Amino acid sequence: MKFTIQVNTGPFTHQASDSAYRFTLAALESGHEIHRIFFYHDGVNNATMMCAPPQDDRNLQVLWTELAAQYELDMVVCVAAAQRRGIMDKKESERNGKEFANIAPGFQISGLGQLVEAAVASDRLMVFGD
Amino acid sequence: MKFTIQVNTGPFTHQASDSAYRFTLAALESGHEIHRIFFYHDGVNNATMMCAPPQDDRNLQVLWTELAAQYELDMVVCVAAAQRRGIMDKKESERNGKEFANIAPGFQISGLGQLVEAAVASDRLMVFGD
Amino acid sequence: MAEIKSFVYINRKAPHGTIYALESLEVVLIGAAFDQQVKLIFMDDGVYQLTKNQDPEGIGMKNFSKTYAALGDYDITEIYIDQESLEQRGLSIDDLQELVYEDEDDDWKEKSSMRLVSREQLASVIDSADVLLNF
Amino acid sequence: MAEIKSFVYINRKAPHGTIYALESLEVVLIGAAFDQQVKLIFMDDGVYQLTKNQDPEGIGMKNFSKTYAALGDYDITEIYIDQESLEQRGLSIDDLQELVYEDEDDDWKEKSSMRLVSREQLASVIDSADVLLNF
Amino acid sequence: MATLHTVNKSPFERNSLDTCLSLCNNSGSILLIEDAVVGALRNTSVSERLVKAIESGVKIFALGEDLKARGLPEDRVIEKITLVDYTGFVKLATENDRVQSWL
Amino acid sequence: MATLHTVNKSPFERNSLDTCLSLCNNSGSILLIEDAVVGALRNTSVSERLVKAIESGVKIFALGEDLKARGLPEDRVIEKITLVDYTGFVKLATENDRVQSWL
Repeated sequence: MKFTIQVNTGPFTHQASDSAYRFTLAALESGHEIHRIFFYHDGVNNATMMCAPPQDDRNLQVLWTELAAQYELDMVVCVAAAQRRGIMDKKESERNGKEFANIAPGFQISGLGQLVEAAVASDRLMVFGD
Repeated sequence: MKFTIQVNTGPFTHQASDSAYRFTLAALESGHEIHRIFFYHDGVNNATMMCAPPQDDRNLQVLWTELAAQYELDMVVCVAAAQRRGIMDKKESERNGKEFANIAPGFQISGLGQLVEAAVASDRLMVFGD
Repeated sequence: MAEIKSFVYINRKAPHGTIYALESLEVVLIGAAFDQQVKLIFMDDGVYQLTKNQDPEGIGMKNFSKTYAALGDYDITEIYIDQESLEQRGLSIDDLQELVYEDEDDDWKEKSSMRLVSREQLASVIDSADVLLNF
Repeated sequence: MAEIKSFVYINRKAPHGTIYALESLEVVLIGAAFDQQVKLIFMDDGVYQLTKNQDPEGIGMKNFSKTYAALGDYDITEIYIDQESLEQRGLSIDDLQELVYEDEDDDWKEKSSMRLVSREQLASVIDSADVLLNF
Repeated sequence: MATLHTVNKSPFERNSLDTCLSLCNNSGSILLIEDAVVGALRNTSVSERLVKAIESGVKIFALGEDLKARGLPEDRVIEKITLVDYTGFVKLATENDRVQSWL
Repeated sequence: MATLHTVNKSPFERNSLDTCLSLCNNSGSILLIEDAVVGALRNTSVSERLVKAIESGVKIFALGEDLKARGLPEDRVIEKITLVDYTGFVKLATENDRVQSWL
């Protein structure tokens, strides 16, 4: 079965991003397909490469990046939500006059249409949020 | 009277950071002193210089930075909360092996002791959060 | 993407206190371009999203409530309002802005998009959706 | 900073679902170094912070609940638990880990830090605080 | 020794107003801000609780800017709830001995 | 056409479980995750509502990992609430026709 996962919360503050990660992992290990993971609202904060949590704690950005590499996942960060919250790739960063990009590997910035398209193309949309 | 303001939410997602800003402004205009503004939990996200909200929307980071410059405010971002969420000054960025710093002007990173010290030194602690 | 799915957006949060109402509306408007069947539900604190005369200037935010009036132009004509949520909150349908559309099958007459419904009716809207988006 | 103030920390959120419980504990432990008078209240969903046998390994988080046992060593000896919150949640004080301290004025005898209280008693703890921190 | 309690969440969605009411004695004041201002209207499922608190001596306020933002008319607000602006919020914080934010 | 409803907030703090129960018909399933698992225990102020839903035909599940994280013993869970792990969560999502997250 084909899933799309929507993640609405940043890492650490709410468990929802952990739940989304664990659900995604379990779906993949059960043999299902993840059509797309879409990061919206504060969920865009999962994509910052700047996190440095304590050594004994999980680093969700790294977990997402590794999972995406292992399973060739399409991880999309909503451009409008990302601009509000300060997550930029190189192109957006230049366009907005910022000095650098802070998006982590494996994530790409795109529009909300990618969420709707994914919901149309998938069998199930799973929303994790606050 | 001497106030300390604690801000627990990031900009945009929750109104609490707007409320904190407006309370702070009203307190200053009423002739009170702001001993410190302490950013904790997701509140550290007020300090990212990467935000680029739509032209017709407020930019809370810029508002804080300008207010701090005008009234010489002490704006402290909790180091532990900031590391989890990826807000770094130059020193923290180097220490954590990151390529750049993303903290906006007027904010400085320090420890939780600055919150407790401020609460001791102030007449009122005002907490704004989710 | 030839398949037509039924999208149901459930709005349960008050506006301004959190950004969910605004960012939900952004999804609805983008989603309208996809030629799917779209229904909107406003229930619980979501009914406050449609109150008349919102004026968030004093809290430094923009008044996006005017955008709801454009839903009809986006062919979004089925808007369900939970009666029970209004009653709990001391509101009636007259406290909400009226959302309308022009019916192309009926000489472009202006008609109301709003349907005041019971929980039971909402349950069947939910149970008939292909995709549920919750804000 | 010679003045001694009464700090009251009010913990109302369940652990793990949000980070507030963990980050609140970080403030409490840092705050203990400031030689102020400290009281902790656990009420509403905050009572879940003290349940025995927490094991968040399956959700990928660390088990910070063991840290509460150190509160006594930080001279935090007044911990108020709201009886009504426990009852609503089908819990009793026996479901919580026991927090103790060694009383230096009584030959270092180990004593319980926990006080099961009513809402009325909590109201007077709150109304006697100099500083209230809410998590 | 009076306490100012602030509540910022809708009482129809969260328990924080109820908890606040159970812990606010009759020398206390409650200020509704942000989404909590929806609780200030008459004839809601929570209005009776607020009226009872007012009758017992609790003073209740609501932030006018937040009411206006949500399109809630002042003339529908419970009698004896006083509207304040941000300057009034600051004043309430100074007039009470401490502030408790029910987040 | 069955719907899986997920609830992730404590029913003692938020209204989302109540709303979910009012909209879940007897072909539906409810899965409690994250902080919502605290609602799965017996003898709480919400347990009667869950038992009533179960009796009316609603199937109720709770995520075992979340219960364990919070130190809530399995033997205190309401009879007929079924514990699942993340793989079981995935299975529930596939077995129902749609998923509604009450955030």
